[in-house]
Amino acid sequence: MVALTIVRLRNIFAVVMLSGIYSFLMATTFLVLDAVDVAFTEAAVGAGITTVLGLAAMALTTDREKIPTHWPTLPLAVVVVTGAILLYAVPDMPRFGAADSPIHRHVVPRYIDETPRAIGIPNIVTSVLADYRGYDTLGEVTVIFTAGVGVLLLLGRTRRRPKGSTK
Amino acid sequence: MIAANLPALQVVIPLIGAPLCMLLGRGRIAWALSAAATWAGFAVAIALLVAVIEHGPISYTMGGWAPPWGIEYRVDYLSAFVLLIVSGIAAVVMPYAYHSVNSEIPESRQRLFYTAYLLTFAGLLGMAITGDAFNAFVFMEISSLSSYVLISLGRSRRALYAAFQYLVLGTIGATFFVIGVGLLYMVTGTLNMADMAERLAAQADSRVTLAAFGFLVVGLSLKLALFPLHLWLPNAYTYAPSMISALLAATGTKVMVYLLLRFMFTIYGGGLHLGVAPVYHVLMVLGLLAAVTGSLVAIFQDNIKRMLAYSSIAQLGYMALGISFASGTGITAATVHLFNHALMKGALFMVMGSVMLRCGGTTIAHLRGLGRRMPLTMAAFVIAGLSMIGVPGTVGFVSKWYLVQAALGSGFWPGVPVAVVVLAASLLAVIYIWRVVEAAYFADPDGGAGAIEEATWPMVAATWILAGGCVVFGLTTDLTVGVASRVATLLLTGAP
Amino acid sequence: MKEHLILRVISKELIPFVMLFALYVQMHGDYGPGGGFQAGVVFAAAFVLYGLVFGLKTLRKVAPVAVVGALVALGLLIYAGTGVAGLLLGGTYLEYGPLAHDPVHGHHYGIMVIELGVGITVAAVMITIFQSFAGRGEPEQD
Amino acid sequence: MAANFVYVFAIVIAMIGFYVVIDRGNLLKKLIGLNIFQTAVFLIYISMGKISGGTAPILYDGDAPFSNPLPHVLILTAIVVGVATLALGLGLVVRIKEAYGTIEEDEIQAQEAAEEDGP
Repeated sequence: MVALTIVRLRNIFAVVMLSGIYSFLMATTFLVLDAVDVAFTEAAVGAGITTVLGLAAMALTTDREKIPTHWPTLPLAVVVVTGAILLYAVPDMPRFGAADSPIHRHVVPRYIDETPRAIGIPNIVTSVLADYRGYDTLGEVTVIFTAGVGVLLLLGRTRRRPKGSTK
Repeated sequence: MIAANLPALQVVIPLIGAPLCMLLGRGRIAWALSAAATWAGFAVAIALLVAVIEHGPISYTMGGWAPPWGIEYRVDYLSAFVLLIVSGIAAVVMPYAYHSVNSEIPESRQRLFYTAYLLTFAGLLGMAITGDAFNAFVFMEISSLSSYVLISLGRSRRALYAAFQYLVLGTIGATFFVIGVGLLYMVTGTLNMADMAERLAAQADSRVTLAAFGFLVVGLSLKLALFPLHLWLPNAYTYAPSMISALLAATGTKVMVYLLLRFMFTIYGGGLHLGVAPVYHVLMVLGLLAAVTGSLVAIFQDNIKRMLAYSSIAQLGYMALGISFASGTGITAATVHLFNHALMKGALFMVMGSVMLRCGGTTIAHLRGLGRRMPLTMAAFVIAGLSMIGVPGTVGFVSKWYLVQAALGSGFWPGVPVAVVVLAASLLAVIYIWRVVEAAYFADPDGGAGAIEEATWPMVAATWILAGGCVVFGLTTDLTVGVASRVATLLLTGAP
Repeated sequence: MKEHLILRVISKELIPFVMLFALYVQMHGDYGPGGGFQAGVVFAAAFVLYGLVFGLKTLRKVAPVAVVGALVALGLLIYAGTGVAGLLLGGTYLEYGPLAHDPVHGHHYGIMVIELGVGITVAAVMITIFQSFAGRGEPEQD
Repeated sequence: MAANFVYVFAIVIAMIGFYVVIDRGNLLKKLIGLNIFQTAVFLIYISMGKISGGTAPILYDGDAPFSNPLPHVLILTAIVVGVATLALGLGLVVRIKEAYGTIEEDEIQAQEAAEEDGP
């Protein structure tokens, strides 16, 4: 519902706010689905950072969207086809909530069995994140690092400090 | 100890180099640091390729967790070859970069510029070496995000818009890729590529497997700019800083081709038993269309960088074509062309960077009479250009030879018509390369600008390494074709 | 917003608690939900709040751009360096086992150190991003 | 199909987001669309990790089955990647606004076309 409204609205301020609400709803959904860590992150990132950033960017640009002049045949077609392919796959997906689908039987049981013994911490998400798949997380930090470097390059001020001065 | 950890070092060296560069890089140190990291990466890549040729595929476990629980790095012929291409081009670009970047990027930003460059490098290497599907996504984003930034640093304001378009389309591509990986994970329960391939056999008739295939192919095609999903590429390559154009044109899309090969063949085993044969037909048609339209549009470009960008689209079409035959020769052609195209496109974009440095622009008008003023640089253009056309004795010929062989090997229909179209597209390449040669050698300079001279010697030398490579590897094909044909066997039969 | 006394007083009271919560999330990631990333975000939020209430200039004094920039790189170095440490101690990259005599402790230490790296980078990047965006809005002054 | 309504729901949202990305001309709105699209994809991942009657994957006493932690980990990473992309995209939008004076796609393209015809 919220998502639909975002499509319709032309006032960017409202859109940014609504997308914050959308993230919050998503976070709640994640919570219901037992993904506590993800819910926490989505709430902090989606509803927090994204909204602040969106508002900041909006303040620097404009808050009205122009009314489109064309009828969106092609984009609509692309979207419908993409959605259809996904929907086509749904009937063959493992039943929602079933404990015997492949992802629960392969790989993961070892994480759950072994974590308390080998790593000694109770939060399995943390143990997988930081240890078993720690390399992914290194990549994740690098992505954040890249974003920082990128934003500095794009928006940072180019003040020349006199040579020899250190931080 | 170093030998045992080579696969990790390959990516970790530039990855650690990036924050170091940000911390310490003042003035020349930034350049020196990234050059050191790049060359070390190149050395590691050579060592890896040698090790693979001698001892077969290498598996390296991150954090000591055996796959599929941990993340595995897997180096076989294909990944070692791609690593060599990426790090080789990056290594050659570095000496070139020094003057080119000095003239195009304000000094206060060079520190971060090189940081971002190292990140792109690390990301490209990470994608090529990893044996984990999700890890590939993470590194894809590292390289993409940093290249969006690098492109946006071009001098014209259009670089900004080009980077934004690339960001949106690139992210859609990456998200499609994530959907595909997610669907695969759903049915196999694993993220390790080798494990996935094994377990997928039992899921061959699942609709999820099929849908995943679709999303992976479309997502990667978007990333590798397969016609008609190429819209981001011309602007991105045209307005990026010269050095970045050279690096990305030579390596960026190649790594995506690599991932496509990985997923289509290593994981899906060619996928033909899944009834995805139509995908190959579509790929063939799109490849042909790309080759023809890319070359045609290139002819009408006034800006040479843009012309080269359209030519890249055509060349990527050849690669798609090679893949679409799903035969030994076809994959050999596509793989060898990865290497060859990196050489020639790298050289061509480097020439344009030199022209940019000396003349301030890269339109046909800027090139008038340059044959006499920058003889070495323009001679490199001619050699790489001949290679682009596919003249015997150059690498371009080698690629086309195998491509035509593959086409003819697939029977009269569609083999012969495809071969004819490939040759026709080569004729189009003659036209667009000739336009440049004509302007450079047969047109009089537009008076006035008499101060134009040869680019600095590191730039010329770097350009010539690649241009020379076009000839050397055109004459001796043992290394390139040798590895490429082993890659083809590996992908088609699964045997190393 | 510099003239709103109530706002200033309340946020001054609030900020230490936000930071404390961030530290809790950072340290408690092993046991409950949370970890370096979330902690970094919350920690940065404290600075963002400070910047919003007291102005960007004051924020720059508390968190100078150069220092924050150095922290961005430092966090990633801590993480990647932990990997190298595992490598030097005879394991593979990012193997935590060799970090302590008892492998289980090694894993625990490893996770704590890398989470710290994550937290530092994330917080520093978020502050950087905020400063950059906010810095664009006001006229160049220095 | 009925049991998998979560997936259908996620797919519909994803497609709404996707539509906003490719159709809308406002660059800011494109980025928000991208965000919606990605978050919906995250929902697909998280849904597959759920086990009916399961609990969050944090070890306590008790023997309820744990929901699958691996998708959670992947999505944590993906969320971070998403926000990094968003930050960069917004940075670009701000710069585009400064350079072109507008963030509407058709106006930018019109300006570029005018440049090309001119000298």
